Amino acid sequence: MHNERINIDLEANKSAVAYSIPIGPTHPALKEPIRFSFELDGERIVGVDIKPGFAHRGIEYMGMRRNLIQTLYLSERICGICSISHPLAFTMAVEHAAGIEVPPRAQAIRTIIGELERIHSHILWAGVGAHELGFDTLLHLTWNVREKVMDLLESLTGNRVDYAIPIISGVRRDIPEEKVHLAAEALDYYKRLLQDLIDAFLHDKSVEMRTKNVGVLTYDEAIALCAIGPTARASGVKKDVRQDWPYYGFADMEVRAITPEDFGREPVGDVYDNIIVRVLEVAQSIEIIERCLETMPSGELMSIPKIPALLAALKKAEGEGIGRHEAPRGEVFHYIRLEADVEEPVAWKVRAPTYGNLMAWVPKFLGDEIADIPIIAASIDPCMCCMDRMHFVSRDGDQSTRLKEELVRLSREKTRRICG
Amino acid sequence: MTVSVGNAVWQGLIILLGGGLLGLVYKGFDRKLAAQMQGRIGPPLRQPFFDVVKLMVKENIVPDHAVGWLFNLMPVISLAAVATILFYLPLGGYAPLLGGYGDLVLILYLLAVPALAMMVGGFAASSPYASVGAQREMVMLMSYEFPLAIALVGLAWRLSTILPAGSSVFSLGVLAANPLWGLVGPLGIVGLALLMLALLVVTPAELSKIPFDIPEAETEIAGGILAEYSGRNLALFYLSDAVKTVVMGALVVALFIPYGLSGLAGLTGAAGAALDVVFFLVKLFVVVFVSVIVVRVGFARLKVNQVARLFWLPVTAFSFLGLLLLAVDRVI
Amino acid sequence: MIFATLFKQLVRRPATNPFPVKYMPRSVTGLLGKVAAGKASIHPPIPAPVDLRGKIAYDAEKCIGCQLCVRVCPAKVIEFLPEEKKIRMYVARCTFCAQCVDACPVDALATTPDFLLADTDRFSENLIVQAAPGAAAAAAPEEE
Amino acid sequence: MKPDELLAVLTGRVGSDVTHLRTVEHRHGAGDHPIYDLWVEVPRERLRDAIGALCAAASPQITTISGDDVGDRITLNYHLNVGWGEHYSAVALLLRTSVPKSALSIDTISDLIPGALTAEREKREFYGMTIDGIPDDRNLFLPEDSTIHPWRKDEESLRKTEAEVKRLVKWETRDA
Repeated sequence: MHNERINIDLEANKSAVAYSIPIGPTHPALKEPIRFSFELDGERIVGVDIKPGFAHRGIEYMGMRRNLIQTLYLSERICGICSISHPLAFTMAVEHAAGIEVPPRAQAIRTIIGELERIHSHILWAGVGAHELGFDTLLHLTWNVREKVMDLLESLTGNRVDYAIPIISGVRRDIPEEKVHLAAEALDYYKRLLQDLIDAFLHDKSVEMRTKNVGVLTYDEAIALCAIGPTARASGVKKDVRQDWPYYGFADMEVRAITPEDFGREPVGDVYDNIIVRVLEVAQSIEIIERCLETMPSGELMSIPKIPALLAALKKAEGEGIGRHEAPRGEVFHYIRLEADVEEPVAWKVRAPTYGNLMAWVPKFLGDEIADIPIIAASIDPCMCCMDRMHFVSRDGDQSTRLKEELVRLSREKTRRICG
Repeated sequence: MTVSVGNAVWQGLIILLGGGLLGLVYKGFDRKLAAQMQGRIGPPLRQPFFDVVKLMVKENIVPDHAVGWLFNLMPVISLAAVATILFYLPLGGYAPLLGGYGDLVLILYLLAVPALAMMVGGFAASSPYASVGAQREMVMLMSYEFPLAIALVGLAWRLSTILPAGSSVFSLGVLAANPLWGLVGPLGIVGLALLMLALLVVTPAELSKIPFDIPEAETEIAGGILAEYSGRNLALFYLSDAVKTVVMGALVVALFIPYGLSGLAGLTGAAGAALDVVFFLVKLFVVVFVSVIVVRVGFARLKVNQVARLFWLPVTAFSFLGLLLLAVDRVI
Repeated sequence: MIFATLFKQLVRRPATNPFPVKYMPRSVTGLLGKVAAGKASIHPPIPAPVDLRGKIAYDAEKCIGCQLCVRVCPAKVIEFLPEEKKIRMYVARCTFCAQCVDACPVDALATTPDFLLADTDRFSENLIVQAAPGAAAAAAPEEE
Repeated sequence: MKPDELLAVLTGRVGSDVTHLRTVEHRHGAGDHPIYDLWVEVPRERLRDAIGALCAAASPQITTISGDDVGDRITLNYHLNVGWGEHYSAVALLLRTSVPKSALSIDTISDLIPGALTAEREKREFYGMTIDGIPDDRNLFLPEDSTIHPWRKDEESLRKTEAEVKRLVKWETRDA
């Protein structure tokens, strides 16, 4: 299982290094703070150290001080892009812990919104990837077509991000008949667009030049380092929660993990394979949503429709549960423990996809060039704010206040100096 | 040709100012059209002027570890070098101001100076990003200079075989006055087309524009060479980039499409000259549009080894082939 | 081929919505003054869908002061005023989940499609939802 | 892989030290097929054996390690995804072990599953525990020089932070 390229002990190969270059915590290639220290030999990367933690906000800690309904919306704010994935996993964990059933129609609606989010997330990723390659035109064109699914989500849920749709025991809004045609229209739009996406990303010479055999994660490495989501699937690892452990609407349909083989390419695990998987998953999501819309069961939306009753039931609940959801970036995992007569969760652990793919970055970077750093960093579709959730500014509250005052004083002095 | 010193200074100032203005206007078009092609509105056409003014009033920061005098000197050298080329460029029907004092080889040297200046400035900044950028600029320079030199020398050599001995074939004025398209056979025309293609490919590299913007590569090395530059210094680099765009465009126009409309329209005097100047601007715009704007929105950034390979193999091969065809054309 | 798309884009309208104006005006406050005086116009925003979750509307008449909304609000937007048994909402902190609307047993709260809420003051009149303007003036701590 | 088979794999190596807590069956959609959670507990000395047995039988994916401060002990839950790859083939396994606060240490499993390193480093810094044999014992998320252990419920230095947060919340209302 072990491969010589997997080098956990990064300190060991620092000796023969020409120079090092820091990328982050803030850098134009990174949309969110993380620090990479690259050891370079010319343009070639021979070592990498990753230091996350700059976006820690203490969400689990905050969650343990709020009741479960408040925590639900807190979980939604773990990440703005997968803003349905965390609530879905969270509600699943709570429902499993408290033994609450979810009506079939609510399950279907959760599935639909989750898959719509996958479409928008993958298109967003494609744009970011293009930007990292210096191909801003594709960024603007892809983000333009992404508006369609954002508009659809807005009209279905009421919000463009942070949809606030799932609630423990069901969903908050129905998809009525008059809105189904909106969804159908948007899906048709994306079906027509799919070939353009394939042409622009998979058949474009300059994209191919920059992505083939760049950022390779082999099959064995992907398994050993527990890579998840499209990152793992690009290496040919058929891992997909919707397939292995089908939940909600996926239980009734046979979702297959998409690998580059579906595009007729032997999986290499490079950035090009990542693009293949994500583009094909857009097509897969369209199919899933259509299927859900066709076979949407009728019935109620929440098994406990009254909020006071729900709060009471949650307060009484005692138990532990896990929730899993295949987010666009990979599996989201929530563990929760509830105690009777306590409104807050007693223990809450969130595992976001980037956390799982953190280790996979190392072999992807090694041996490639500086020019490949942005696209490799982007290839796992990282989301630091998902991964980092806990932060303590200072051991001493007073110290941090002084620090702030110091900064204000310095900047004022500088302004005076410039203005003369 | 006798030009009084006073006159020369006046004309020189006009050319400098005109070149700078034109450069910024073309930059404005570049941003606007690129935005339009990307489905955006883009900044107003006068945005580059705002940018220069803004940068001029901003603080000029020199990093603590930088070699101060080198760091501050390089933007000036860069702008001075490209501005000097302006004096060697034929504008419409006008002969270049300094046509008698230098030739194509000098232009070739002057064109390399801004890149060298940026390189030295990058190393002087002593930041890892700037150093990586400077190394990349070095590789770029070595890659595109060769096909560029072949194209320019090839043209001059072919002209020397046609004009009477003793003509200054390396003078841009002479080259522009005797367009080769009509003077060579069919094979020669194919050769010329290949040389023109090579020059058009070199243009975005010379200007460090996508797909060849690797020394600056915003997403990779955060602006590279320019990472540490700010305020006035950055404004000077910005201006020299703008002027260089005009210079490269005008070079292509002078070498390959130096034709005027005044003869065709039967206009003489001031009207004819004005028509030629306008036509020159149109030609300049077309060249910049084709070789810079469209290319920059239509490609992803290449890697440094890919750039080197591109210029050393296909582009050099193209220019050699062009040269060969010109030679064969002379023999038959 | 991407170039075909690019050239088509050259003649197409840009996708960007030019709201409120296409380019930055020379003076923002000047423009806003002109718009208020009816001398200039701005491009309208894209129409919002009907059931957009925007600013919350509050009907104090119906409110029974049960504090259920205070309990479920994730952002602690809602302040309970014990003397009047009514609530006050600080919209600047609102996350627009509308859970309070779902929780309200007497339908005193409702969502509106009003989303243009940018302001320089978190406590400006537009960003505080409470019983009625008259009551607000009485409750405001002006004597401080 | 079915939960019974998975349990058999574990008992096969670890024997009677494995406590089967429960098997949970969830039915989603039309309810035709169940999906399973398996919850088991092993003593901390046998954790490596249990993980080793799983590695020999399948390629387990370690999802994360969650922890729970329950007074004088810390419960560690190793969340594993076993048997992935086919339709309905995976079981969400929760492997529980517990560590007393008096001897807060556990053996690393990152030599068996290299992907566990992130989770182990996180537990190390957030609970202040020792992971024996961990190849990289630097802080991952917390600052390099941090000595507080935020997930410990007996962490005194967090009281101040909490008071500060309360003060901020109060300050935020207009009348304050």
